[in-house]
Amino acid sequence: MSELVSRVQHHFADAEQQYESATFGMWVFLVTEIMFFAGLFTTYIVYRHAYSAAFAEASHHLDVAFGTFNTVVLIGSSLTMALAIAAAKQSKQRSTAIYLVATIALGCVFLGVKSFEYAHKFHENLFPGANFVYPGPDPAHAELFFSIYFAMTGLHALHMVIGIGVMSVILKETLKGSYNAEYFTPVECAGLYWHFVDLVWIYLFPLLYLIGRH
Amino acid sequence: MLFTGFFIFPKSASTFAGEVDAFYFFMWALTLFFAIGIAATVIAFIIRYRRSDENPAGADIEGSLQLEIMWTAIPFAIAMGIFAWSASIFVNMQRPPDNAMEIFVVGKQWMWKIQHMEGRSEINQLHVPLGKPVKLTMTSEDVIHSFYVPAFRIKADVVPGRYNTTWFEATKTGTYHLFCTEYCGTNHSRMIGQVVVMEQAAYQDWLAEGNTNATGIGASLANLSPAARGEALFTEHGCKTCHFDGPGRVGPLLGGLPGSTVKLEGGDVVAADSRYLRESILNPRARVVEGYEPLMPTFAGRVSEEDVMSLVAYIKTLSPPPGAEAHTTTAP
Amino acid sequence: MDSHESSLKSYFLVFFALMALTALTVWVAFMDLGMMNNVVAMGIATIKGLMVMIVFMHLRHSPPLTILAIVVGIFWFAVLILITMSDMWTRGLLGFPGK
Amino acid sequence: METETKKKRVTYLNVAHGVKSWLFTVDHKRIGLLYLVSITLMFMLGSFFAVLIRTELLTPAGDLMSSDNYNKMFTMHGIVMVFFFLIPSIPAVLGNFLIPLMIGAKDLAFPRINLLSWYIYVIGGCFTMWAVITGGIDTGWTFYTPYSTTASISKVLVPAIGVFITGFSSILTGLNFIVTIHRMRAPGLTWFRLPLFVWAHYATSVIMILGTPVVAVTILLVGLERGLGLGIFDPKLGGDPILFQHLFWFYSHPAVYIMILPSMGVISEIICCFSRKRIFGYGFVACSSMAIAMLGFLVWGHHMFVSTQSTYTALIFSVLSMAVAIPSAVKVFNWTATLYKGSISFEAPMMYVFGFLGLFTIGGLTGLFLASVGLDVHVHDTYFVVAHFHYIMVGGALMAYLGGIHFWWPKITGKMYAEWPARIAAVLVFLGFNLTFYPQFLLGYAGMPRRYHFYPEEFQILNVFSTAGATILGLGYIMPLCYLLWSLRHGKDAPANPWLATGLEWKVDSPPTPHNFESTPTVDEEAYNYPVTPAAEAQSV
Ligand code: HEA
Ligand code: HEA
Ligand code: HEC
Ligand code: CUA
Ligand SMILES: [Cu+2]
Repeated sequence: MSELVSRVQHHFADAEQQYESATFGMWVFLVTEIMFFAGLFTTYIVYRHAYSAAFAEASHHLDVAFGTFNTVVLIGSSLTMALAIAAAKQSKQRSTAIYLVATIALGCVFLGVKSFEYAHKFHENLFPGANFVYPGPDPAHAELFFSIYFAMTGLHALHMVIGIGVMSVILKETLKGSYNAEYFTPVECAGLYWHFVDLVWIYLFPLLYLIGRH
Repeated sequence: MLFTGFFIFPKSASTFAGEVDAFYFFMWALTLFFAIGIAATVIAFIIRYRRSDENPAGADIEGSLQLEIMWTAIPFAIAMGIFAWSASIFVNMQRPPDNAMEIFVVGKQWMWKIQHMEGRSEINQLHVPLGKPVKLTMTSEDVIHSFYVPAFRIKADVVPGRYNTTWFEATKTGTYHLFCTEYCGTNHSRMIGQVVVMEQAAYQDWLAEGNTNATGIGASLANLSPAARGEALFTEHGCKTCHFDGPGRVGPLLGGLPGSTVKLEGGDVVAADSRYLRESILNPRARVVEGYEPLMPTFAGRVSEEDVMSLVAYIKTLSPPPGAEAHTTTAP
Repeated sequence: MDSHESSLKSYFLVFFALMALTALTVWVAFMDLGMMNNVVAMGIATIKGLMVMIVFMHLRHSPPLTILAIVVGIFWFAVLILITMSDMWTRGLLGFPGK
Repeated sequence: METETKKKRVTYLNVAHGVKSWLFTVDHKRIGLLYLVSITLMFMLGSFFAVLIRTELLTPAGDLMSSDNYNKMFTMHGIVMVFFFLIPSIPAVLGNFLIPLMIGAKDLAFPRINLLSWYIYVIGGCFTMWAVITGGIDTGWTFYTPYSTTASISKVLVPAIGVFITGFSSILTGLNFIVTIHRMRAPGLTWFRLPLFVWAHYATSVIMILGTPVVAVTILLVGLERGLGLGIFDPKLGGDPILFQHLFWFYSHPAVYIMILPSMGVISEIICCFSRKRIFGYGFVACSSMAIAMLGFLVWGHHMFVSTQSTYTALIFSVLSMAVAIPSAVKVFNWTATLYKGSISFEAPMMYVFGFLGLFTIGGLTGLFLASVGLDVHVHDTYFVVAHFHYIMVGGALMAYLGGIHFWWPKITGKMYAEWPARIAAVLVFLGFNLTFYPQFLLGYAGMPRRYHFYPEEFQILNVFSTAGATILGLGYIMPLCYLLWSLRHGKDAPANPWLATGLEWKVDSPPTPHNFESTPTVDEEAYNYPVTPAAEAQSV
């Protein structure tokens, strides 16, 4: 009981108010994230509308296999994350930790594949800028596509990196035994963030990899 | 107008000036009406209800639905009125009349380059005839600029990579300011010039003088009309090697193309406006004509914005090949 | 702990559904449906997104306020895109470049 | 007797001492003061640039500095004033200090995030200062592409990062406010019993969290384009500079309401207090804040009427801009009506309110000139626009900020400022302000473009007026700086409720204790239950 009370910060009336505030706050933060990506999606849509043929053509230079693989990996990590929260809610600290490790590992796999893809694109001179060389027709608009591709996936990857950092802290706290059935808010919030990152990818994948594939 | 020419008012020298000024005066009247009205009410209340021993506390008033409705509805009606009036002025400014003469304007850090159809070109000066609608087709070579003639009450941004249009009809001879009003770097405030409005006859004489000191724009092609320059460029850049009427032709015939619609590879249909023509020259692979191979090389970097304008002007003079409707986009 | 069991079950169900939809969206992308390709791709993504939100992110147990926040976010997302696109759609309609 | 007890009382100011106790505080009141200090410094920096601008413009020839330097002056003036002064001003200082007090909470929902947001602000500020010191930036505060991405010779990246970072400070503040207002209200404090100041901040926060991320990502894209060579807005690749403007103004128009809504909240509080009367039409004033926040997102294209945006879209933006004026009008009329049958007195905060009413009305109505498409073609990017926004931002928002600082000064510091100098300063600010900026309306219509280092001679007379006005205005700003600082040592001790105002913040002692309330208060009355008679006041304490 005293353990429980000390978890409630002084300015909250009770644990419930604290929990509700934290999760609501997290959602509001995710709304700002939606708007953050909204800017990118708008950019994408404007150019895709203007240069649809060039975009479809350029999209063929991305590898669907990698994209699909990463989608599976990321959705898998969402599952392990959800399981981690469920375990934390039941004070099962060991399985929480295991699921968190799995989530982090899957996140790293995703980033690994992504960096491999990036390296490949650099190698093929498909990174925009002075060295950009594009074999297909309409290189200018293809460069635009790759600019957007790198901006969107880069910012998504940045979110992943931050997520993995957060997750590591949560993992450390879990191992210290900080969470239990009464208090698991940080795990829950980290989970919300992680699922959101997954959600963004669910849209990025078809928008970037799957245009005009037929 | 009463104050025209007084130092706090710009000269007015176009058909728009009167309309815009009238609207402007109306808006000030409205502003003063509300500002003075509110100030007077506030002052009256302050005097009448200032704190004193007899008046230690305010009355208990919650509000009034009627008043709220009134002061929502009336300003709304006024605002919509303002919108309607200003929109009518605006739409007029957006639509050059059909009989307008065209002049090309290219902005670049930090000068205005102007090309008349009859061949004369000038820098930081724009000569125009009195009483004739003039349509400006404008673009920029580097960053965004904005073409502003206060005396005409017109302004339009000059944006790299695309065309913008504006028009005016001068009503008074004289010399007027030309400003760049979109911030464009170091000498933004010196990217200024003059608009000279001349009697029509004087304008014709001025045109006939030709380019006395051919500087800047295509010195070798001085005094040619854009269409003539375009023809020269058309030969110079070898456009003819592909766009000619004969056997072995690889590119589509261009006669009659401007203003028509083009079917593209992939099924889209686009209008062949100047934007499309510009793109066809600078980035031909962006939109490939149905039935053709994407063989045309890009001319970006090889032709300047003025060159493109000239080429387009030349293409506009080409007549459709006999027998073909509009122009042939069918492959040879 | 009944609710716990059921939520675990639903996590796995959703996971497999997401896998299936991923496969579906890749498969459909290689078919020629014309404009419908985009619609289908986005439709599938939206179904996937909703599943993630409702089940993984516990939206089904969230207070209405949270749902309101999300709706507001998505609404403004749409405002940004639609109004910007309204410019792109209507450019040049007047028949003069830049108007 | 009372001063005796006060000396021993533990307040948020004397509960701990030393630099560390300030830099690591999580007390919303202390964080508010940290903001007050840093924002004041930023205001001085911005004013310094304004002084240089106005001095340069005394003569048509650019004789004080080079064109490049002039361009940097107005850019940094704009960036500092908008992103580092006015946007955080009222929310981060007064909002931070007052919202928990007003809703009967012990702190904001996330005190540590609150502190974090101050640090983020400071880091962003440092980037900007670094940019200032190492050569400045010359893109205009609007960062228009392709100038900012390709042509500018200045270090665009550094201040862009500064603005990007500071954006998160704003986002976190907004997030904190929203959660706090939703979740931490005292029992009995229903939505329609909230002070209008809180309503205004709620609306502001909504804009902050929905708008700021978009400008953050936009600036980031500019940075990527400049730093890494991505070509997102590059016309050479078919990129669209107008798209940048859409994204920029999607935030930056609503941002002007981030600046004005909190000041409208301040006005509502002060005007009720000094006319000892409840606000006229509470519900309408509260809801109009929300209406402004919502409609404010639909009008951004009015900054782009001549930019090659399509004619149809321009017309839509124009008509929506007309609509957004209506809730502002509703507020102005309700404030005026509040005075009716009041018991009006003229303390300095009230003087600022009167100034605000007049200047905001003129500023707002000249906004309608600009929202009128046909007229905007002529006045866009001229001094008319400069005059419009200074009328609202300086004449409106800044006046209200000063009014609010005076009004809550006794609560914040526990000291009374000197009344007469404060009144004189308010009058000076009003007069100096009008002399500075009214001539700019005329200049603008006469055709003087903004961001002009050199200008044609016929514009000189009005520019001289304007510079003269700025001198008076500057004096009016330096005065409060002096007498407010003076009051810290020499001012009379402030009672809990010096103005006999309603609201929970006046029920606690001045300055408040570290945890605001001994026990969570329960609210059983409507907002602005005036009059507060001295007798009733004595009872409640
Ligand atoms: C706090 C800041 C603030 C606020 C609140 C406003 C409020 C408004 N602004 Fe302003 N504006 C700026 C800051 C602000 N603006 C800035 C910084 C710029 C320049 C940016 C740049 O380019 O650098 C700018 C530029 C700007 C432009 C672009 C000009 C141009 O570049 O060409 C336009 C155009 O529509 C505009 C319109 C409006 C309108 C309609 C309102 C309305 O919200 C005003 C509503 C208020 C009222 C109308 C007054 C009260 C009403 C009455 C007393 C009743 C009578 C009313 C009626 C009859 C309707 N503003
Ligand atoms: C909150 C916002 C804010 C505030 C408060 C101000 C305040 C002032 N501004 Fe500012 N201004 C902007 C926001 C603001 N401005 C913006 C956004 C722009 C557009 C930028 C752009 O184009 O990109 C702009 C542009 C702008 C211009 C146009 C420049 C141009 O286009 O070429 C001018 C010209 O007169 C000007 C003048 C002033 C003046 C005289 C003040 C006065 O109110 C200042 C009064 C203060 C003093 C006179 C000093 C008082 C002294 C002290 C407090 C001590 C300071 C210490 C030292 C001097 C060491 N401003
Ligand atoms: C190597 C051959 C070649 C040269 C040289 C060439 N073109 Fe083309 N052009 C083509 C081909 C092939 C097409 C059709 C495919 C396409 O649209 O890209 C075309 C299309 C065009 C079109 C669009 C026609 C339509 O019907 O929509 C225009 C306009 C045009 N060219 C102008 C020019 C100009 C101006 C030049 C010289 C500066 C030029 N071309 C040089 C081969 C060429
Ligand atoms: Cu060109 Cu300003
Ligand atoms: Cu605006």
